[in-house]
Amino acid sequence: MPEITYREAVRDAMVEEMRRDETVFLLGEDIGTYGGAFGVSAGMLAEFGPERVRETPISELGIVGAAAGAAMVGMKPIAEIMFMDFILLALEPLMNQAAKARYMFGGKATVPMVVRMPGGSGTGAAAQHSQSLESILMHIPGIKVVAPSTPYDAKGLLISAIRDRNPVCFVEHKLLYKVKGEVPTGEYTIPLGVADIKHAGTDITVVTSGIMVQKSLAVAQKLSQEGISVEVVDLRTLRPLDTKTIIASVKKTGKLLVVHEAVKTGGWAGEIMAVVSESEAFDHLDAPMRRLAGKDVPIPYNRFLEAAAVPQENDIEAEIRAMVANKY
Amino acid sequence: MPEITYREAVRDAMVEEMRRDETVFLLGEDIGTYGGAFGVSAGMLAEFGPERVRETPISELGIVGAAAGAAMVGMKPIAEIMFMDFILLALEPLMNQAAKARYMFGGKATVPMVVRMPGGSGTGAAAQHSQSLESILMHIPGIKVVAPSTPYDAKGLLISAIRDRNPVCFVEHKLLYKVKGEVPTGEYTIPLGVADIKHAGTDITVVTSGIMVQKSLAVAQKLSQEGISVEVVDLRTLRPLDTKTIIASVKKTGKLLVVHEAVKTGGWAGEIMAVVSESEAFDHLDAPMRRLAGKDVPIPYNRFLEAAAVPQENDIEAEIRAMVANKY
Amino acid sequence: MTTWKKEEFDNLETTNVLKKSEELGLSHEQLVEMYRTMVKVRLFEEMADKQYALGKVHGTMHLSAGQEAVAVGAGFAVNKGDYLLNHHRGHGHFIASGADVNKMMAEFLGKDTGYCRGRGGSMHIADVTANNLGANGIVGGGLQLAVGVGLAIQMKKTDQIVLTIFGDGASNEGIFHESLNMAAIWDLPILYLCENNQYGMSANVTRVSAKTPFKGRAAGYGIPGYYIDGNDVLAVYEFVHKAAQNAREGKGPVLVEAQTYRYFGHSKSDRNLYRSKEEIEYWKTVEDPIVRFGKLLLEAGLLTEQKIEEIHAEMNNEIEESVKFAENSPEPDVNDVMEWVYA
Amino acid sequence: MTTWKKEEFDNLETTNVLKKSEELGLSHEQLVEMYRTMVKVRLFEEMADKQYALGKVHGTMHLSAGQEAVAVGAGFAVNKGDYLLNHHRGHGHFIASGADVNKMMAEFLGKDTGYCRGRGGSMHIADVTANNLGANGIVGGGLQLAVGVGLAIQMKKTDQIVLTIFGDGASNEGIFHESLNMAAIWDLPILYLCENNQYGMSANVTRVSAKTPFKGRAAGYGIPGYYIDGNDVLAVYEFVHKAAQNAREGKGPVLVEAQTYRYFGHSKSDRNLYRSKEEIEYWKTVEDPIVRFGKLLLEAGLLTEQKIEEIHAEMNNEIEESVKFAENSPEPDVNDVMEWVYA
Ligand SMILES: Cc1ncc(C[n+]2csc(CCOP(=O)(O)OP(=O)(O)O)c2C)c(N)n1
Ligand SMILES: Cc1ncc(C[n+]2csc(CCOP(=O)(O)OP(=O)(O)O)c2C)c(N)n1
Ligand SMILES: [Mg+2]
Ligand SMILES: [Mg+2]
Repeated sequence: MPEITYREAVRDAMVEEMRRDETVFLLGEDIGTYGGAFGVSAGMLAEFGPERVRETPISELGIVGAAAGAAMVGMKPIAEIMFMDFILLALEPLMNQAAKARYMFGGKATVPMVVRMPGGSGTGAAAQHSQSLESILMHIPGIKVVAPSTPYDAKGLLISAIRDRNPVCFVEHKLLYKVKGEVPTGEYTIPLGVADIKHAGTDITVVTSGIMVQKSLAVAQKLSQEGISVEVVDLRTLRPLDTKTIIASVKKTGKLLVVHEAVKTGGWAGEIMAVVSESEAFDHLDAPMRRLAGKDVPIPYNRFLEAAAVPQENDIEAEIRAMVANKY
Repeated sequence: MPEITYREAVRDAMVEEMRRDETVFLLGEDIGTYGGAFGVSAGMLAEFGPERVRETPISELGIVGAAAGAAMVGMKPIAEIMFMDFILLALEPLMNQAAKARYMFGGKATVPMVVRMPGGSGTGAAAQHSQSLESILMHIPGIKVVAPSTPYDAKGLLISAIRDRNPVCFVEHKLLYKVKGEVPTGEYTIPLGVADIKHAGTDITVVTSGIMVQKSLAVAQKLSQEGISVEVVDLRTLRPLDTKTIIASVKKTGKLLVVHEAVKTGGWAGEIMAVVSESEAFDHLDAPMRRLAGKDVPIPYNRFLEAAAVPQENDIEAEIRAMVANKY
Repeated sequence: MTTWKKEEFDNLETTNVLKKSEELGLSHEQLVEMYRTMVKVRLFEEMADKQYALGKVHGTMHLSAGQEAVAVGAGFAVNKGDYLLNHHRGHGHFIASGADVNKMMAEFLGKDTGYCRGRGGSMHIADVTANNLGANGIVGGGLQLAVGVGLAIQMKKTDQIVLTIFGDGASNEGIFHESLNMAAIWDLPILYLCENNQYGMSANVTRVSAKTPFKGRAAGYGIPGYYIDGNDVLAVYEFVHKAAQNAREGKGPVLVEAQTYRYFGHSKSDRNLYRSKEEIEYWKTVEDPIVRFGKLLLEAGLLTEQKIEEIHAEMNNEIEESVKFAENSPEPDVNDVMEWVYA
Repeated sequence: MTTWKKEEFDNLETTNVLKKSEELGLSHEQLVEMYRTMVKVRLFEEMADKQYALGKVHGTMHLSAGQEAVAVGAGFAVNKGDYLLNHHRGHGHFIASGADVNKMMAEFLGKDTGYCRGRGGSMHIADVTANNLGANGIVGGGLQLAVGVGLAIQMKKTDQIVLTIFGDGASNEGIFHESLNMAAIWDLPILYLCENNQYGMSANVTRVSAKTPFKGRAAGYGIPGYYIDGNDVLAVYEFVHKAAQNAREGKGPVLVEAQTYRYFGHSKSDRNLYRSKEEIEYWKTVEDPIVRFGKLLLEAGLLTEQKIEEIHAEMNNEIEESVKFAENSPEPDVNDVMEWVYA
């Protein structure tokens, strides 16, 4: 299989679906000649023209609102919000319109749309361009939330997201864009709502997503050499949650660590713990469930502060060691 | 002490603070002659005039943005968002500006503002006027979130919120407006971040807030007659969380039920469970932690469906009975 | 007392329906049908109010009595396949677009036979299969969606248009700006119909909008804007039809602001403290759109007093039937509460 | 090639600084000071670019080289106590408002001595104590805050104004509309300065804004709007000063759109594919605001070639000092990462 970047995988999914289905189209800021702020849609304007690669004014509410409207009448828009932080300008159409139309209208509307958004810190872009807001999106009934961690997953999940009949938020961590991985050419899909055990293990379950999968995997590999067996569960889809896989893993290992970059308080780690607590896995816990998450601060600009604000590999390693050593 | 309604208690707090401190002012839609959609500010225009009871166009983003701007230069605005659902139009100024200004500017800005917002279901207002979105607000570092359950708390907490030097979201459940309770005339404050044990008990801890406190209390009183001793912890402030009180209560009872109206997935029940799991209380748990929350649906219009969408007293009662009987 | 600015209207007052209808290509039957529909809307609203007063409605409602000429003039001026995106005060728009009052009343009463099977209520009536994309509880909500529907039409190359109806109050939401700008740069087939009933809840339009009429704003986007008498049903028809034509021909969006007045309070919590009884009375009598149109039809000999009574009786009957239908309809099954969150 | 529409400018081109400065009440020293400040901005931006290229900056930046006349003309036209709310491309505005380049460069390099102690970076420089309420990473962010600051001024009855500077791209955000409407209905002392550098990232203003110049939008709110040559520093001074006066006298907001051009890419990821080399070259040479103003000052005998060189050397020195200051400054203490979330 050819190795391509995560960025290319996302692009390939869009390009292939646009070739296959003429109702699919892109809209967003600077997605044409510029190729999007992160170059994801580079070259697509040339292939598909300005009608299907619709460059918008800087109007996030309008972009997501337009996507919802187009979806309601049979199109399959893929909206790009340049930075996830700006989705705060567009939560109204996402949450009050797109997510609810089907329900409010008694099942008679369908809103098949995707909102792609790069999130996360690590680029020195500071507090208004570095957030991880997926916990907010997860709290919206009617919406699905996907956050792939590898190029392979990115392509397969995005194709599924585009074909899904519901509004799907597709979260891409900026630092993943350059990550390379094997990706088949041509069509394949990964079902939404199915987690992936990226590293099997027996001592502890790490439930995580996005960039933190990569960090957790590095730790898991390192620790495996010492005989510490870490199971890394990559959620891939945050809503709907693959509770089965989570529960099965925790039953097996007896320990749960949730790792996310989003700030701790009110973050989705709590949801995972709640799911475990409400399941038969709770009785299999042999230690308190723990979480490692972003500090409760806006992301600072300075590179050292920025790194200190979110979990790093050594934090994950230390936490796993402590949990495996039954320190809690 | 005189009995007044929750609505009056909120109004009294605003009126008294505006008399005391001329930097306090209101802004929002229809807050003047109309008195606000729920009549909370009735009569205030007459006393304070249109400059301090500033009636705005229907521009939620502008309202919260203006509040933040005014707060940065020494005023203490109280913005009213007519229905909590509309805060989705104004999360950008709340989260990207008000919450972060102090941090981004290296501690040099202060943003003392309050955003009041009626939330919750029960009035047949359907999916776009009935949400409980406090879990989203709780996930914002830099913001405080208050949700009083009684007239007494409402007044004391709102005075504290107005005097607080940070942006505070003040969530008022619509169904509480008519609730009456004893409230002292004149000034008193309740510190933010301090929970209140509204009903002491030993068998189970119910952590809850807002309207669900009232429902939980009714159940607790009923069950106490059967010798089931329920401790109802009213969080009052959702951020910062009074983890001490939660932990102490769970240590005492060994059982935790979290009850909220907000939809379950991604709701703040998970946060409470995470806090308990990470604390010494975890070892005192003699049953899995459970939550009772709004169903993962938009709030439906029909009254029976609407009632079915959020926890009712009988649901709370059934859940407590099951937990106390060690059914899980 | 009022913000009525007759001298600024872009329409000429309809004084002779025969002449006007000929100009507009409307048959005499159509004129009577328009009248009948206006009466239907009025009676529906009055009945809705009554149902509410009887305690049969759990929820809220926003009645459009007094604004019938806007709904009906617009409803008749667009084509059947055109899309409708309207706002919370939407009963009239639906009826004018041909909606079934039985299903509307049933929805209003929260019944399973309602348009939204009781999930939506008055504020969210929709009939997506009939290209009626729903009323909206969010002020400005339809303005967002309109852009996407316009894009879809443009890409599918059909000759449809989007009629989006919103209030004067909605014109101050940011989305008004984003929507009109996008529609203008892309020449989208959107007809922005601002139903200016002079108040957004308690806020008089002149207090919260920097400048009226709103056609000045349209000019800022380089699109046509008209300010018309929204109580003159043929004037509404004329301008909406013209604007629809413009949009349909690929010439882009148009803003039509129709001046009218709402009789009932904003919603049930409204005590009408922000306007005078005289003002309401003036509109109800001198400017009532149904009375005005009726008079013109009488003068033209297209209606008689007797025929008018018949129409009222007929429509009254239809509305009463709708209540019966709604009352006899089942409540939704509570066990289905989780249905239709996802497709 | 460009959207420059000289014939539409509301200003008369400055051709004789002596005459113009007399009209404007500017002393010769002030003129030279303006020139000096423009040079300072340019050199700061070039140095910022260099620092970035050297890998010393972790983050992003938006450079304003080419736009100095807007920053300096405006900065000199307002009073010291006035509030500033600007946008991401803000270095020039800060320098023109008298900011300390040491603290700016230190912030840019993320140091503890920076204006925001390394928390904010280039996009969030602020000096709240000096009424500089910060650049903003959110397009349109300053427009929201401006309304509240305007309200505060009005309630406190001071004679301050708010100068809010934003880009052409920001004019399409909903908040532009909400902000201008509110400022207009309440006559807030806000000066809306749109720094139209013809692109919002890669989007040419005429492609994404339905109609330009933006004064048509101002007219929609009934407020004065001007479209001026933003590379003519005295024209900027003149119109901003006039607008500030208007606002200060309680006559409400004014929109000034200053046409200019950005030399560097939007940010570091920009490969300038959306504009031609010739276009950039044209602006850098024929229209460069520093060259233009320098020439006028030379003609007027207020500067000599030698003096110009001296100014450049002096400013260069100051900027190089700022780099040294920044480099020698400590990083923030990582243990303080949780500081200043709450007051
Ligand atoms: C975003 C939002 N803000 C506020 C409201 C509350 N609200 C409902 S209708 C209304 C007034 C709307 O006025 P207008 O647009 O003129 O329509 P009208 O009710 O007069 O028909 C308000 C403030 C809302 N539903 N949505
Ligand atoms: C709400 C929001 N949307 C998008 C962006 C990304 N972005 C940053 S600057 C910019 C272009 C802004 O253009 P303009 O307002 O003309 O300012 P300029 O950069 O030209 O000075 C964009 C799209 C942002 N920071 N905030
Ligand atoms: Mg209105
Ligand atoms: Mg620009």
